[in-house]
Amino acid sequence: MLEITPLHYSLLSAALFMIGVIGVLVRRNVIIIFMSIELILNAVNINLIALSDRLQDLAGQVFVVFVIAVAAAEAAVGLGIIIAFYRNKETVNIDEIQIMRW
Amino acid sequence: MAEAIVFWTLAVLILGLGVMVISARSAVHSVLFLVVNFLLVAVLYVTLNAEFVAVIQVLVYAGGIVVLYLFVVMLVNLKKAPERYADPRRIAWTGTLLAGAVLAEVIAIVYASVSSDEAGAAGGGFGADTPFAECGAGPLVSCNTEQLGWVLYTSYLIPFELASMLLLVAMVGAIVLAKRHL
Amino acid sequence: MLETVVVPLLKIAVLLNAVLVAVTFLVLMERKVIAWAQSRLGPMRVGPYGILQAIADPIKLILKEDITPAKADKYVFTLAPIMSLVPALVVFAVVPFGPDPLYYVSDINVGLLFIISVTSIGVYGIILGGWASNSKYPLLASLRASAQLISYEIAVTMTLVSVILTTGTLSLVGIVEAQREGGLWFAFVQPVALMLVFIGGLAETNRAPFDLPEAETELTGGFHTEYSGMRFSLFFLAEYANMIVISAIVVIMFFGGWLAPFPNVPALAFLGFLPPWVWFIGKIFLFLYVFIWIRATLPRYRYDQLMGLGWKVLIPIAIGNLVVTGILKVAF
Amino acid sequence: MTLEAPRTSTTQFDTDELVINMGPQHPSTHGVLRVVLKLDGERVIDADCVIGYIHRGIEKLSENRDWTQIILLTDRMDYVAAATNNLGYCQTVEKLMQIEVPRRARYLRTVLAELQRIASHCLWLGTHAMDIGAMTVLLYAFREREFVLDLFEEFCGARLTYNAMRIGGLPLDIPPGWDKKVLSFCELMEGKLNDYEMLLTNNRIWLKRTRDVGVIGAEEAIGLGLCGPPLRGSGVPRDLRKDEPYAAYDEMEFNVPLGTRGDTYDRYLIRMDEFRESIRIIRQAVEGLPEGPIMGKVPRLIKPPAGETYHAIESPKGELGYFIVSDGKSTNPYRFRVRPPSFCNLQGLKRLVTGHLVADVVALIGTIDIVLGEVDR
Amino acid sequence: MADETKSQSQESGQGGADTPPDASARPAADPKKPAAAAAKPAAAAKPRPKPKPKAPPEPPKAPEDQAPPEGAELPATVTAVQDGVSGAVQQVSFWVGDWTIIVSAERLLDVMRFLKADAATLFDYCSDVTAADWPPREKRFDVVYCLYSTRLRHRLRVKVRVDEKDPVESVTALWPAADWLEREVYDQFGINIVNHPDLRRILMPEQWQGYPQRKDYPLEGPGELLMESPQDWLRVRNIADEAGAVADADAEIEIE
Repeated sequence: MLEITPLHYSLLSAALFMIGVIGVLVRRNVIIIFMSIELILNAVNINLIALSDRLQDLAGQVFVVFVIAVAAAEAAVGLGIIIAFYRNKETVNIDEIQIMRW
Repeated sequence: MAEAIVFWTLAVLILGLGVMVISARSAVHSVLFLVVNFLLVAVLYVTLNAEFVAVIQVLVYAGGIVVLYLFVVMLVNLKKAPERYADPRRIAWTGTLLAGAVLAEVIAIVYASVSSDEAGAAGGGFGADTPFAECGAGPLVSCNTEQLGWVLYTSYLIPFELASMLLLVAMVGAIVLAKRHL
Repeated sequence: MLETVVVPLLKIAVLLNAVLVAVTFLVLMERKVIAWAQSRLGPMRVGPYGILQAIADPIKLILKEDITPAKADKYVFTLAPIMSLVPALVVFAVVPFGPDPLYYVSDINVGLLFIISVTSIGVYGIILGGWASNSKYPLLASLRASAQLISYEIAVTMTLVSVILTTGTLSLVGIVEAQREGGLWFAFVQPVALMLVFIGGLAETNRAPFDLPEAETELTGGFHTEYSGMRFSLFFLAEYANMIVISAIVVIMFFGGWLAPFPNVPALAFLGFLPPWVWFIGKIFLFLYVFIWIRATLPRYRYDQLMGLGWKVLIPIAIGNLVVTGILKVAF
Repeated sequence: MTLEAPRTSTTQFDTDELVINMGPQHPSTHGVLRVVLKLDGERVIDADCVIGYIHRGIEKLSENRDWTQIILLTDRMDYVAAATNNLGYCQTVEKLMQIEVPRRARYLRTVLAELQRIASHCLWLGTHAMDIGAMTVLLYAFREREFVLDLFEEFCGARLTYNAMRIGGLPLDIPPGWDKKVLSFCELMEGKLNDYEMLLTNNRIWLKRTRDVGVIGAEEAIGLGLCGPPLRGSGVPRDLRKDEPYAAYDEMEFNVPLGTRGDTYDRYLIRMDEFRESIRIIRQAVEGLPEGPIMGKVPRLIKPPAGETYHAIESPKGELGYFIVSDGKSTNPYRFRVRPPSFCNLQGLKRLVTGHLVADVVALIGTIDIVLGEVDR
Repeated sequence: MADETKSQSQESGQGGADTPPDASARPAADPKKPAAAAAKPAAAAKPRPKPKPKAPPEPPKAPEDQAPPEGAELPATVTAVQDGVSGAVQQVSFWVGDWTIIVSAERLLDVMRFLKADAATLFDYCSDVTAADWPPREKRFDVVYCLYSTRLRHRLRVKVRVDEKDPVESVTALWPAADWLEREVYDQFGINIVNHPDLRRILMPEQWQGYPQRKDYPLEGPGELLMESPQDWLRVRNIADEAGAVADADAEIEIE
């Protein structure tokens, strides 16, 4: 309990991951779903950083940088889609995002 | 001892805020919790000797991406959250159960891997059989900004360039999507 | 224990108090300087030449009624000014007032990045303050503010990268030391970068001519329209603390921090009779004066022109500056 | 914006419009003007002016005051240019009664009207610049306005609502030495004008904020009934001082500055030039001030014969017209109507702001130079 | 529109005056019904201790349009319109240098169109639109248009005589400037202007009863009493709201 091992980080990561998954599955607001995805990505990052520290290998940190870059790209495009969708249908309810064209 | 206190505090806060993010009624509150969550994750990175990543986490994630979220939440200024006009419990249980299953699976895998190399594990964990396990004495990756730069621009140059291309594409895509009249 | 806990805590306490006091006097200074620019006297009633106005102002702000609008989001409404002020104060943790560790709380190796990242959190205070007021003008202002801050942050960060290229370090102490060793302030090495950072700094602190988020003649005060009393004074403090931060960054990056002018010219060595922190604070106040001077002189930009300036002028110049710096760095 | 149920229409492709109320309590509406702005993002797609917040019924009140008492009411319309209002009213009644005003009184009236124009333009300049964010100009312009107010105070004892004219002439002659002070003020004002211009005219931000903002062509400006500097800014050479000379303007030499583009910057330049022209007129009038009486032959009981007339003068803000009907029986006007220049100019605001950004709205309210006391009367 | 508002004003004027505790308000309100008042001396017989309210001035009986002096030459603008729109000009008047033509309300738009377009007149600028009220007259209102030509630099006044309900064509299509001016005329006189794009009250509040510039508008009475006691004011407002006749501008603004 007092000695913190990568196992703890992994469990923390897994728990955060699960919270993210619940968010994606349960919420309807697309924006909150996107935020849940950010949580999932963060869970992964925690794992990577913890292992990078443990293994004394910078690859983990490098990957975190990439993940952040990807998250930025995802946020930009995803939010762009949300805005476009909102303009059309005035809703951000995921249940209504079913038509593929408008 | 100190490390443990920090870790447990942070872990509890991070998870608690994570729950708040997905359970907050107002989307703006969600974003707010998300920011604090990311800041705490950044603190966690600092305890793991990853200052540069921590700063990037704050700068890009908390200062950039989440602001974007906030922006969109305000733009899509809804009187009622989508949950209000649909049955909220329709898939809530399924979703939670499903996520629980995922968690169980992940934990099982973690424990399986731990027990599989329990024999060689000094501190109990991964990679005890990797060559890096022995070189943990020196703080190789503390104050690592310069090293990180080296690695990023040498071994990971192509992924780095790819990431920049990705960002460029995403930028153009976002503008195309969001701009009304091009 | 003494070294690791008590001394830094003491330093932090002293620093925080110093910053807060400096802010109150900065407000007085602003009122006085603008008054002089406008051929009037400014505050004259409280104390000799109105000096005690610096104390009267905060007392007035604190004693005023703190109103929360009925339809506001109470928690966020309270949180927003705090989120605005805290980053502005946290930044001072890495600002070196002098060469040896006594003068700074910490010298971290990513000091500059730390400052940039922490100041980027400050935007939340403005956005959330505007949103939580549940009022249209503040909302409009906060949307403006977020767009403005994010845009100018890019330009400023890009420009700072070119300075980092010159110094090769992200530590603030290291940057000043590099200027001492080079014998030349970076203002002369990177004049373009200086202009960009200063203009971007004006924009990031929402000062005239970029004070659109709080343009009182358009948006009736902007994001803090609905604020009053203590919470308003927190926003107020944050703005002025940010001014000090930007001045400090400019001084550290381009004007040799605590160094006396031309530190390696022997003829000017006598300038060293002033202690380093005096030089540093003196230079900061010089820049604060420029901030105020600009406010008294220039009209305000329009929102689209502001964004145009940021994206179409400053960012391209910043990128160009970065490329040129890189080329020169490789060539020599 | 309220979303009761998920919408299924796929026709519209637009974000919601934001309706904001600018005013009646807003620092840049120059009084209690309320502009209901419909915004798309920051762009104004529609504007509706709501006025009447300080409607005091001056027109109705005047029907129950006698002819001299009304001068006092006209002070309260355009309260930053009270003397011009007095002048317009007195001249209308003089026209109705066919009273000849002595030359000295006409000259002095010209001086007062032009001083008033300078004061009014000072206030305009200060507030206009303040709206756009140049706060120092406000203080400078008010400083110079103070000099004008001092001159008026010396002349008639009041600083804002002068009650400075009488039907048939002036109530009192100028105090000794007043003309010297006026001349030295002209001297001073010319220097200060250069100060203002140095701060604004070539200031790039000022140019950016005013060039091509609120452009209106000559035809449209005439159609909208704009008057004064906004009309001349569009290049229409209409200045009542030239076209229908009154007071002593027919004996003065001055130019009517005209704009070319019809944008906010042109209107700014025109008013800056009008400062100089006013100074020129004041100099001519003061230097050529004739001796003589200051009051014409006015019957003791002012009671114009039955009839009606419309008479307009060029106030600092534009065509200030009075339409007065006398029934010939009572000692008060039967109908007293003011054609307020601010009212007619404000009408053009909707046309000017549509398509511009929120920030331009304040610049445009500033550029048409309204006084709500006059709009609402 | 004018009728509706008037009938309401009667109802609510009474309703409002009924309820206040001091009953003295009632006699003040009664004789001042705008429609009936016409030339009645309203101030007579008022049992109130308050200072005697000013009665509307005794309106003169005859209209006040002086004929041009004998032998005076009509200006080109007047002759042009007399020739161009034959029969429309009922009368030409001249007084202290101003020419006025009086036209019939039906032909107003024709005349105005001609005045704006014809090369001899070219009245492109509408200085002012206003009105005057002569209650005893059969057609009690004079609607006055002050026109100006920025090119030929001459002025002309056009006058139309109408009764309360007679429609007056809006000239907004010819001169956008007339928009607010006509609104003011409607607001202050209750003149029935038709085909105006946006005929709302302008100076008075949307729910105001009566038309203040009419000569029979009580100088002291329901309107003033209502303003003194906000409760009554609210009550009148509610009555108007319930009648559904009020386009509540505020409601539109309140939406998020």
